[in-house]
Amino acid sequence: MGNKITVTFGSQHIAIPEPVSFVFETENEMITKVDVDVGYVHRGIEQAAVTKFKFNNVQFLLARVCGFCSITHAGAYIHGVEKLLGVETNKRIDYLRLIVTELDRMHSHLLANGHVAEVCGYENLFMQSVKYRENATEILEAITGNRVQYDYYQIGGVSRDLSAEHIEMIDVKLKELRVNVLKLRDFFDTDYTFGLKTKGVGTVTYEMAKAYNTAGSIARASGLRMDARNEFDFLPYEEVGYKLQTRTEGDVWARCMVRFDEVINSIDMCLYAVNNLPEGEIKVKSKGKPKGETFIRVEAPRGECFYYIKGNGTKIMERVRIRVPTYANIPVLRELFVGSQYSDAQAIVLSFDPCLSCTAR
Amino acid sequence: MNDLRAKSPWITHYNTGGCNGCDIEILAALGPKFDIERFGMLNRGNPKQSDILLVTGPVTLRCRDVLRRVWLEMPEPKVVVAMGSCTHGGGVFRHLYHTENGIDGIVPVDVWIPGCTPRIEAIIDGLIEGVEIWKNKTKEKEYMVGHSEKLLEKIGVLND
Amino acid sequence: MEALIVLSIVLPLILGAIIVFAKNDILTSLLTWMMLPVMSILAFMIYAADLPIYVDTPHVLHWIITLFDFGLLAYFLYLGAKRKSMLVSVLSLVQFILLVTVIWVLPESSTANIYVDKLTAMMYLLVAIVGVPIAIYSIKYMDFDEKDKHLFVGLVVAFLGVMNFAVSANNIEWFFAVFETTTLFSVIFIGFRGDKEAVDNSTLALWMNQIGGVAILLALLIMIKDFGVYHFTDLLIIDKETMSMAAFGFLSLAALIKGAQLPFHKWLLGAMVAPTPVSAILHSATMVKIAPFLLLRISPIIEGTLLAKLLILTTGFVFVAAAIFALTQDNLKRILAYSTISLLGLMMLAASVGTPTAVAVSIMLIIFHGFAKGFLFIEAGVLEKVFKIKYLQEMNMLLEKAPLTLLFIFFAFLNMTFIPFGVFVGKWLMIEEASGLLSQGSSVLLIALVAIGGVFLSVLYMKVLGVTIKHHRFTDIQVQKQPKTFLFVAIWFYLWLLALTIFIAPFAGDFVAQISNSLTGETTPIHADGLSLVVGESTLYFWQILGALLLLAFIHIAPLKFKFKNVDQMHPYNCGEVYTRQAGTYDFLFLKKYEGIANMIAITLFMLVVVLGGQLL
Amino acid sequence: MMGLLLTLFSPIIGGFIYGVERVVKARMQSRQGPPVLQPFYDFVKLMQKRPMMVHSFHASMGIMYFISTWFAMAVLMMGNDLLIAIFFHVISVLALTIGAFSVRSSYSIMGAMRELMHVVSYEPVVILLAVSLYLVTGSFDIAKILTSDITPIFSLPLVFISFLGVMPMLLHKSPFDIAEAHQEIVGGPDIEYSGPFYEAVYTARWIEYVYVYFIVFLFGGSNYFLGTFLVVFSFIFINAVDNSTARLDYKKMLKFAWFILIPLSMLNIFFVVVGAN
Repeated sequence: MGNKITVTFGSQHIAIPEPVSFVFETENEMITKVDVDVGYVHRGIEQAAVTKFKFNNVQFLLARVCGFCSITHAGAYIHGVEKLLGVETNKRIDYLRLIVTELDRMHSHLLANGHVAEVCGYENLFMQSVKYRENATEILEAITGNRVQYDYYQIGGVSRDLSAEHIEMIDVKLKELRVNVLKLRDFFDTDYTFGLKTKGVGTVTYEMAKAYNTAGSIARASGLRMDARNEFDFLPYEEVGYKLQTRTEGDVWARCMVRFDEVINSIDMCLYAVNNLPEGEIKVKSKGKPKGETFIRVEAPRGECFYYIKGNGTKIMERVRIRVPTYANIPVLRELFVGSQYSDAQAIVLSFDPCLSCTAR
Repeated sequence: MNDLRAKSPWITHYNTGGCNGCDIEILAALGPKFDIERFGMLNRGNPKQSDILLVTGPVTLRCRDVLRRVWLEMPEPKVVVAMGSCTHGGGVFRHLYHTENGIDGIVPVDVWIPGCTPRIEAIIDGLIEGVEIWKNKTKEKEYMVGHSEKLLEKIGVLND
Repeated sequence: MEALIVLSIVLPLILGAIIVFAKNDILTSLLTWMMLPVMSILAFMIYAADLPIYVDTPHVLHWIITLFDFGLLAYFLYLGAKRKSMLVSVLSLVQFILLVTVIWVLPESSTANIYVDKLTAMMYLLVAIVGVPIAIYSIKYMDFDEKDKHLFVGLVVAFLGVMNFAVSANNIEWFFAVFETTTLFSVIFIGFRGDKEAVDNSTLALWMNQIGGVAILLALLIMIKDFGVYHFTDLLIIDKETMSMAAFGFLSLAALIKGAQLPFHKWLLGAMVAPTPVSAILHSATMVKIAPFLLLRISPIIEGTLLAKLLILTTGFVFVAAAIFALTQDNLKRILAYSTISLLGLMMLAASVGTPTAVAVSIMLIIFHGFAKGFLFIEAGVLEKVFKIKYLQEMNMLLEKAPLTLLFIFFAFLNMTFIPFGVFVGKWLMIEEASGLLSQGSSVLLIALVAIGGVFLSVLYMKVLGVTIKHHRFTDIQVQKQPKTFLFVAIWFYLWLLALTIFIAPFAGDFVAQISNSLTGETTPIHADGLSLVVGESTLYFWQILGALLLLAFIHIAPLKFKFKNVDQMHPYNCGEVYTRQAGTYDFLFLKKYEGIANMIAITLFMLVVVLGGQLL
Repeated sequence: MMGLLLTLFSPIIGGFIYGVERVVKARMQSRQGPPVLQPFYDFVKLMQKRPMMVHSFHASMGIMYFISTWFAMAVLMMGNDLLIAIFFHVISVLALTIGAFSVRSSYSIMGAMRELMHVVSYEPVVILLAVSLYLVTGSFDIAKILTSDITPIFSLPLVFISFLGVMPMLLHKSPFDIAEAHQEIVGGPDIEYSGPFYEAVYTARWIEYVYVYFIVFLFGGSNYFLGTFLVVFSFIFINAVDNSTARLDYKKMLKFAWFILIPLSMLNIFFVVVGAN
């Protein structure tokens, strides 16, 4: 029929930096059908991890699965390898890893929320989000030496230590960031036009979230109490004051708000961790080759990231399998589009904070 | 005139299957702290109105033809800035079964920005370098690497 | 001169009869082609004569027409029985009774039964210049897989005579007879193809128009009871102050129905099942134009009354609503029908306002709408027959299939809304006039309705144009051959529209203003200053007219002729992908659910027109 | 004479307005922003690009958009009837939308369709504005409005407010940058233009700035200081709104224009009429 318009959204599109292709069929801008193609970023990382790299180098490859959650990917792998090798890390290492992981979450969440604002046509809010996010990246740079791809995790430890000056600086910056994030959160919470664009849009109900097995902030925004940090012991979250953040609305706005709540929780955790940093070495010795199989669940910024690794006692791992949160979220995302306006589609996609390079690997 | 022109480079960014790290930094470069609009740079997102193609990623096979099309849609004079290690021959993804080992086999590259991830200062520097090259380019038509009618037909730009 | 008038009424009827009975191709062509100069010259001579003219008719004619009336009603009764339509039968019976009553109480009158003033002469001109080419067009059109060619062409030709008769009737009883005759013709035309849909639609048209007939008869009764006169010219000289409006309420109701205003628009929409020349002839010069014509006749009487205000509200509402609902359609002919309904609303609105400028606006719209709509419908017919295109979505890439037709459609659509074409000038004058009225303290709604409806129509036309213009051919465009007759008719309309537009200032300032003067008896503040159009204090300069015309001329000729040399072609941006994709348009189907509400509002307004405006309470 | 000069220089004036706007916008977003002359650098850049087009008609419509916008500007400056100038603006919209419709690109078509929705939203308000100016000053003649003793803004505050409401629609500013919607349809009607052809569209937008702000200027009547103040005020207002709102969808825009702005204008006209009698 002549009233249909097929709209391609991606792979090269300004609203999503990653190559992903949605093909919408719209009638009067209302989406009636959608095709999703997430395979553009497939590079064959799982294959490379078991053929080309030694087990003690794989984390550098896995960090490049995704720039946003590089630390969680590398972390998950290393937690697994440490399990296989039987390495016991000390408290200081755990705390340092936690700080960096949470800082990573902060900058990822802030950018994700900013990006939602950007695709809603709220450029100013995006700029403010990016501006405040710089605090987090500056801290990361100070700790790890790089802004985005910081190969901080190493088997048995971390790559750099935190000095007293650093701690002081981090403390100041985090406090500053906390004030700013609260300000931003208030903006997202109360802004009228942003609310028009996001409230009640792309609602994932509790039942849907459960039925489609969603992960991460999408699940939590629908009231599903699930978080790998809560359920799987990979870093000492209970000690530093972790709180599970949920909401019940399940729409685009709720997802943004959940992210803000998590950012604030992360800041609190980091502040606690930085100020109560235990003494100790930053690296423990490890010996041998990984043998046996194990699985790891970690909470990436986008949700639960699941690793299965298997070693056979050689330098090369036998299996590295990754299941990432965005992949779990794509089915419900498809479901949401049908019946919503094309002008809301971008906000819906970006509110899922999709990470296609994780998804396709 | 070319000096005036150099003050207005518009950017199209295409991620050919990288890890997002570079894309994050590009977004950050647009932000208030680095603000590349100082140099008149805008992220247009539309190749038809852009001058600089900022490519990240190691070029997966799926993205290869898209990259070619996007490049073809840009009117000359144009420059290609390859950002990040992956674009330089694949980086950590070199010789994986689904990557093309960098973009220089696909489109002609003018500037390479090294690093994984490049620092924003490096990005800005690379872009400025690109602008310097772009300033001296002319309207003359450029051709793709391996340009042929057959290739054009294969990527579907001969007849739409 | 009387002879000429009689001739221009009778000649088409006779020729039509000859064509029907001779069944000869050459004769048909000859007679129809011959009509074009003959009718035009007749009309010009009548227009140039010393108007108005009263034509005295023999008394026996009166009885013939009365007899004809009864015959017609009997036929309608028969149709109602045959088609098992309760409504048709009941309405025929009601008319029958009313007509008997009317004839019972009809007083003697010495006023002439045929009255030709400038307005009538203008309608003659319109019928000759717009109507006859459509008859010519229909000869060729019927050659394409249609049956009963001679019958059809003969009916079309005869219908022009009926139309001429309708606009010259002074006696309202006669007017009723012609009104019913046009109804008869519309029934025949709409049911021409004889399939079920056609018959159903013609029955719909029948009963709807019969309501108009009932309204006229009621008006006639009241008129005779209240004033004892039943001629238009007699009504005009009655003292306005003491007049009761009941009769005019019913007359306007008849006009609203004939003018296919919501909710009676369905009969005009149903007319699209007939061969396309029917739509062309119904929409352009004849049939629906009776509606604004009738209101123009009575506008000096109803000006400024509550009836006029309610009419403004009703027609203004239809103007907006029909324009909005046209957006939801995807059949070209239906879109055109909706836009006719909408513009008829504007014409009647202007006629109801009744000031000299408003009357001029109404006349301008009748003329230019006639030309443009006739043009559009014949091109719709060409698309249907030559290119087998009916729906909007099939009109994609029309440029590659039918570039010349596209050119004509483009031009006609531009004529319907854009500066400096006639319909635009009408709209513009209406807004200016309404603003003038505003400062005297009324009609805030009037202005909003005119502004809003006009915007919707513009958007509608731009949407349709957008769909038709879509193409992606990289190579040169081949002009496909069309039958010469089609081409001649198209070029005839094109040149007339172009000439009228370039000389719009003299045309509006002299021709239209004169008619308006003669109708209202006041001086119309429109005059031509050289080729610039002056309205009160505002001027549409000739450089503006010419500039706009050049811009639009380039815009609508560019797809055919204009080529950039040495510029590379590149496929459209599609996110770097090459999906097969549909590029349709919006159909705004969600608006359809408001159609019921709009109909309800329209019915309410109709009631108000009759009850409050007609002072029945 | 003044009118002719203003018309001739309207692209340059508009370019400056756009340049200032970009700086103001950047500052509002706590950025430094481009130089004020940035639009002209863009102009020079686009001029030097290799021309590329989808097909000749599309490309020529870009140029026609520029010419007809400029012509509408000339009519506004040198003609005497505000209404006619407003209707001339529709011709430029025609050129833009027809051009955008003519390519088989969904973004372009959606942009054109949305542009039409813009027209539906702003046009009635703008016509009501012209009518209300006539009501107050007694003339559609721009020269007469600019020399009349009455200052229209004092009698037409609500009309001015509703015009402030439609200005984002006319200038494609957030919250009503629906037709452009860079993150949704990548510029909408302008998407397929490139090089010198895009330059025409880009420059036509500058002329629209002058066109729109000149209509604001009319509210000052013969008090040119007030007119200038209104222009500056509306400039700042539009930019502030642009920077503090998200983009709405076209249905919300239509509802806003139809159920808030048009009644507001009509109410004002009604009050003026009642007050006069």
